Amino acid sequence: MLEVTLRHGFDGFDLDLSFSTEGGITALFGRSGAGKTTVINAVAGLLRPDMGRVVLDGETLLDTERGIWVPPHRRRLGYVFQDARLFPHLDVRRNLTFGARYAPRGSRGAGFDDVVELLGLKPLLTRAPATLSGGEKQRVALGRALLCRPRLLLMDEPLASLDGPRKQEILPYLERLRDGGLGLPILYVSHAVDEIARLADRLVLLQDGQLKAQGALFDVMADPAAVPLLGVREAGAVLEADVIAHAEDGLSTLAVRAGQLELPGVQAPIGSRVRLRVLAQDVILSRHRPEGLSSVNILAVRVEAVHPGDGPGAAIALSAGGDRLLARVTARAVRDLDLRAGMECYAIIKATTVAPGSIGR
Amino acid sequence: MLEVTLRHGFDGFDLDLSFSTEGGITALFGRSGAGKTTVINAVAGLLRPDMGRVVLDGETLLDTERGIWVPPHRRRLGYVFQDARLFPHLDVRRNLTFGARYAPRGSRGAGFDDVVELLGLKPLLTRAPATLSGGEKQRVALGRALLCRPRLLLMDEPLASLDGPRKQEILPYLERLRDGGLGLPILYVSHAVDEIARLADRLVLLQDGQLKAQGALFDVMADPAAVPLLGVREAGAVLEADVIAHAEDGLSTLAVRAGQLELPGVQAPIGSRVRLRVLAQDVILSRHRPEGLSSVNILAVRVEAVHPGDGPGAAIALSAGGDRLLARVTARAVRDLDLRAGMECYAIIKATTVAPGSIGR
Amino acid sequence: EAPLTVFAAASLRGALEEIAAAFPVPLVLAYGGSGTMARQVAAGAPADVVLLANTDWMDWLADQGIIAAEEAQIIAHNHLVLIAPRGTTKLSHPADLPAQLGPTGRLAMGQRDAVPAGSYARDWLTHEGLWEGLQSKLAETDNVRAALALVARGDTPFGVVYASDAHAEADVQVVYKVPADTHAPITYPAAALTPAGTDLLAFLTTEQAQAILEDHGFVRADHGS
Amino acid sequence: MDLDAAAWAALMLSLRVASVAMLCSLPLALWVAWILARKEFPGKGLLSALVHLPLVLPPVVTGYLLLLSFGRNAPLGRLLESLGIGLAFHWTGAVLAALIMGFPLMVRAMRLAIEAVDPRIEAAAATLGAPRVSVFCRVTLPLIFPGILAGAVMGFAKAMGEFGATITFVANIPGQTQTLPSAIWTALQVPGGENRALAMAALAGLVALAAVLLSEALARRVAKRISGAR
Amino acid sequence: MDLDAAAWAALMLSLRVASVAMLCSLPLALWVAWILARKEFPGKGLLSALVHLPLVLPPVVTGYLLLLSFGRNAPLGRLLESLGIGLAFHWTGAVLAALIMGFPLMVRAMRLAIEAVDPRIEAAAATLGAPRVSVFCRVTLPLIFPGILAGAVMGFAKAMGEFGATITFVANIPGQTQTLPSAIWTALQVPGGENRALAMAALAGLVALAAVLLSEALARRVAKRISGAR
Ligand SMILES: Nc1ncnc2c1ncn2[C@@H]1O[C@H](COP(=O)(O)OP(=O)(O)OP(=O)(O)O)[C@@H](O)[C@H]1O
Ligand SMILES: Nc1ncnc2c1ncn2[C@@H]1O[C@H](COP(=O)(O)OP(=O)(O)OP(=O)(O)O)[C@@H](O)[C@H]1O
Ligand code: MOO
Ligand SMILES: [Mg+2]
Ligand SMILES: [Mg+2]
Repeated sequence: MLEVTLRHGFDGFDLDLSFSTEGGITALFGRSGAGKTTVINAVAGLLRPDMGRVVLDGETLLDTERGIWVPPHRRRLGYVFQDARLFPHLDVRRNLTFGARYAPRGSRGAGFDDVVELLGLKPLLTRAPATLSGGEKQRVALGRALLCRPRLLLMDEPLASLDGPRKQEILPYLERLRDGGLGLPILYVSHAVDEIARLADRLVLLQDGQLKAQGALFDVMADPAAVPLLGVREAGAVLEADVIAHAEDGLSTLAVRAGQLELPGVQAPIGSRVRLRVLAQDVILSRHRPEGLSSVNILAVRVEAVHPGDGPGAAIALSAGGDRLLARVTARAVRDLDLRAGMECYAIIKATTVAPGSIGR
Repeated sequence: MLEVTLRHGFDGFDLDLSFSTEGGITALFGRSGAGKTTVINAVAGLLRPDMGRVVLDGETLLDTERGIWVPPHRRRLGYVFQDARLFPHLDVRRNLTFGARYAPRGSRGAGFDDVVELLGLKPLLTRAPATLSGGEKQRVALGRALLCRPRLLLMDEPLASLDGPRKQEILPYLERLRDGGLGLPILYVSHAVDEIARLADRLVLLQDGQLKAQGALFDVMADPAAVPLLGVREAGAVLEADVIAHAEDGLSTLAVRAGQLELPGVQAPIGSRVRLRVLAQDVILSRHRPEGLSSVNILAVRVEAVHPGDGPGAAIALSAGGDRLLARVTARAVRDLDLRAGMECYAIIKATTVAPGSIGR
Repeated sequence: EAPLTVFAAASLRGALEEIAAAFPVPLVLAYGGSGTMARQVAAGAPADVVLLANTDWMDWLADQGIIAAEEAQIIAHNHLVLIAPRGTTKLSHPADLPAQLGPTGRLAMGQRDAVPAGSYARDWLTHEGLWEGLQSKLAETDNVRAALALVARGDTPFGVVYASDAHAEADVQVVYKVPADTHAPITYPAAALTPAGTDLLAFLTTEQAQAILEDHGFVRADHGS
Repeated sequence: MDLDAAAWAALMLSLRVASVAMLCSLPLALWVAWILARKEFPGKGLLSALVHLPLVLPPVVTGYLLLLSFGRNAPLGRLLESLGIGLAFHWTGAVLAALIMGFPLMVRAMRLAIEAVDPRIEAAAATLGAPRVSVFCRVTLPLIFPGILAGAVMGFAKAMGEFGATITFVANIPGQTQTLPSAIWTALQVPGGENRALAMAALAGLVALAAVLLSEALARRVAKRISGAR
Repeated sequence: MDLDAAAWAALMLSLRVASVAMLCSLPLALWVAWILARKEFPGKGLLSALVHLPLVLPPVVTGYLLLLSFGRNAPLGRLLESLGIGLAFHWTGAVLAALIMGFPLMVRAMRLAIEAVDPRIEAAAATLGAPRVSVFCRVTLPLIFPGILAGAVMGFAKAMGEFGATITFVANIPGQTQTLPSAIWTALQVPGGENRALAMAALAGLVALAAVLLSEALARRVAKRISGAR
């Protein structure tokens, strides 16, 4: 649906990458200065790259070779800027409704009241942007982009200055936008791996302006090569699981491809499918099925690849009956256990490695 | 060391609070629009409140009753703004060194090279602020405030747009500032509970301009009344623990007052003291010591208070040999287990409830 | 020898340049409107001699006590003429003027109240009974030279100026000489403001200077009109 | 005050000339200001210098050049005359003179205001679907309102005070082209006319005072709306 | 070009007058602009109107009022004269006239620039320990540089072109107080003097062109530094 190829040079920084998405939510992840905003700006038409091609739903928005450049206002993209960029001379209501009149007749999209309700903007409608708090500004910017009825949402760290509860309200809404009748695709920049793990369908990893990995979220998150990019502490595979049962003691039983897991605090109803995030550092490997650990979650896995890291640890790619897992172990453990690709072993997963934010869909 | 009493009215928003700190890092926490920036602005002297008193280290910076108001430039506070507010006409180096000349002779503080190194600013020194990425701007703003040799740091969501690895580099530095010879006190606004749990010594909770709780981090985090303010999913006690042993299988043994816990992934050396964050939703209560759960962490606790929440759950304050814990259970569990203040029972703590970011100090 | 500064009405310029060349002491010639210069003289301007284009302002200077009334001396007179661009046929009678102007043509002249030449022109036109009818056909300028220029460029078909002005401009021709008795006399008074100025004042009435003035279309001082 | 019918007529004419000149030049000045603030093109410096020219030239020269261009014998003047637009010796010519003399002031004020607008705010409007013209009308224009106001006040004030170019181009015909400055000048040329001149100057000052106070009040209201103070 | 020594002398005098007038009024204009942009006080509208006054009054009136105040027979003029500061009929008086006539232009440009400065940036400087004066010098001043430049160019251009007030106040004495505009006017008084007048006007235009080009180049350099382009 969206194909992006860009090459652009700033003084001392070169962007050169190519990626594509299939709709849904595509996360752009990379360290500060990696080039995320630059990419989004080029897609929005705010930056004219030295060379590039951007195609959305078959329509070429940019092709430097063929001399095509669609101006921003005809791209119909909703852009939530990293800085809010509200119109200082308009009150909140007029900021929100600014784009409505440019939407094509009959186009569907978020309704004013819904957005105001979701983002808690009702008490702010008559306020001037200059009097809003940081988070309030960001919410208005989010609402403004949603209300212009775009065919692609560009979100540059849209939730960075929002509090936890507010995030928990907005994330499901974004999921609904993606999954609902509109199927609104989203290009989403975030530093929060848990947000990405929960939301994204595809993941594009950037480093110093270069593409380091791209693909389905499940694949990239389970890729040992991605560990240094995501951060050692944040790396970990994301799996899909079906909720099978809720027990009295608060533990729920979830089925993944390689077996069952018992996890606390799962809110989803029986029969629903959820996402689990298993941090690499919370997976312990054992060559033999551990005994006497009745309540822990153990899956039979096969080592797919051993990926030595920069530090003392190594990232191990595992396959669990088709699901992919990632484990981070010490170099010594690699030696002691003699971990090698193709080896069968057991992964002990601490039940509570499932981060709360990462149970979704 | 810092005493703050403020009363100020905006159109439709009233701030009215009073808190004090004893040095160290004081976190201001509250939802978007709670009044955090307003408080910091008043401390910095950028907002003249309707009524108020601010005393720092015995020096009165503001006293509306006695007509005292020290202008911002004589307060010597380093302010990291929510928006970076760099000087657009100065390059990064000159932004960083802007405040140096106003510091009193011989005052000690962060060194230029150290700060540049820590924040990775070397390649940016000759750049204009307009060309920086969001995270780069924030880092420069942080460096600028550090380099003015302040006697109190005011930080308004200083790490919101930084990536995980960068945060992991900066947090220990802030800890060193606090703990080092300078003992630089910090007033720190953040939405990230894990950041606060790791860094803060004191916690001030705001809601709609009112003070909801204040006190030592350990006390407030373990206060059931704070659960709705922190967010149900983020609430949880913070304990201090001593690292006793690291086992072969990656589990470490840590001693808390009421016993020992086995946790994975603890990096700190044996003998050091760390902070553990135990999410309330990851504590399970049992009236009897559970059997057959060999590897889970179980502490004998006493129920201090039962605090019904807004939703179906209840927050239970627990005392574990002097340490305080917080558990979130369903209302049904309260009835079934007949939980009451004074009751002795057992808390089952999933080993991995210790969030990675929260192991510190 | 220290030069003498002369404040002079702009319309005297051509003749004064020649007089300066003939005078033994170097002259600094500063031109301006009569009113402006009279006020400047009253305000202490460093002029040795002041030459004005009308007597009102010289009288005013006397009223102010800047000069003694009897010190003022008439150095020249002038005639009023009706001019038109070169090649225009002469006007036999002033009454033909409105018809000659046509529906859009205008009559250039100095501003009726502010510019002396304008006042004389008004007097004359009133005398001829043409004034009311010409109200909407005037082009009143801020000095008489501007009126001359309008006619020279053909912006207006006719203008009323001094004979001395018409004399200086090759692109215009006199189509009618205004009888001197139809308006107040046109006189150029001068006064010395410093002892050094009296020499120049005296020189202005010498035959040599009067001849130069006459050469430039002025009327000799002793031919009182 | 010692003001006769002629003075009042001059005041009325000046008000008319100044208002029309100000209103007519607003759009053009805005356009030129926008080009100078936002575009890079060869000859930009030249255009800017051209805009400043009426400041540099003595007003009589400007008036003289106007006469050369729009006089009855100039081709342009003849053309306009045949279209029924007489400029020389008409009050419309006074408008043109005032307009040209005030133009540099208006352009500068607006240009400074446009340069101060953050183009990223305009970019945000574009991403919301607003075509360039809409961005200009709905974002840029309101944001540069203080500059437009400043330009309008200066243009109006200058038009009220313009003398040299006006008198040279359209002459000084009482009741027709005698503006307030021309009337004041005329009064000053007559011995004893000082008081009348000063009375009329005071009148001009009062008009300016009213215009300035009005613009200050407007500007304050807009600033308050943006800063959110009530 | 057909330019004699008198014309060159007039040009030199005008350059001197314009430069001195521009430089002298800069600080005062900046101060007034700052007050008008940043302070609220009773009589602010009046001050603003007063600043606009030289725009509204016909220049000859301004010159006349100057003559009344600073003439050799006026008390103020006598006082200054006794202090060795002669204004009337001196080139310094031409400076004063040019300064007053250009003042509104300079103040407006600077005021617009100051109003566009984000006070939060200044607040940031204050929290870093900078006293008010330092904030002004190190933050505000560089940020309003385009406005100062615009004001300086307009003030200079206006000073180069000022005629009515100058000739009324300091007269038209060749070599002493005859500025370029006065010389041009004088040339226009002689039949056939048009070409000489236009040649001098062209000279004035060239000077303005140079000043404008210089200021545009400077402004572009500063803008580039701020936007980070090289
Ligand atoms: N105009 C410019 N001139 C020079 N360098 C620039 C310019 N704009 C951006 N850069 C550089 O390009 C790199 C990518 O910037 P970009 O804003 O895309 O980063 P980002 O990934 O969005 O980072 P962040 O998460 O901090 O916002 C940065 O190193 C930045 O300094
Ligand atoms: N000038 C003002 N006029 C009116 N209301 C204001 C003004 N400034 C702030 N407020 C309101 O006061 C409240 C507190 O604002 P403040 O900026 O302190 O919030 P905050 O806690 O910092 O929020 P955030 O986390 O979103 O930055 C908000 O509701 C805000 O809208
Ligand atoms: O020389 Mo005059 O004063 O224009 O008649
Ligand atoms: Mg960015
Ligand atoms: Mg805030």
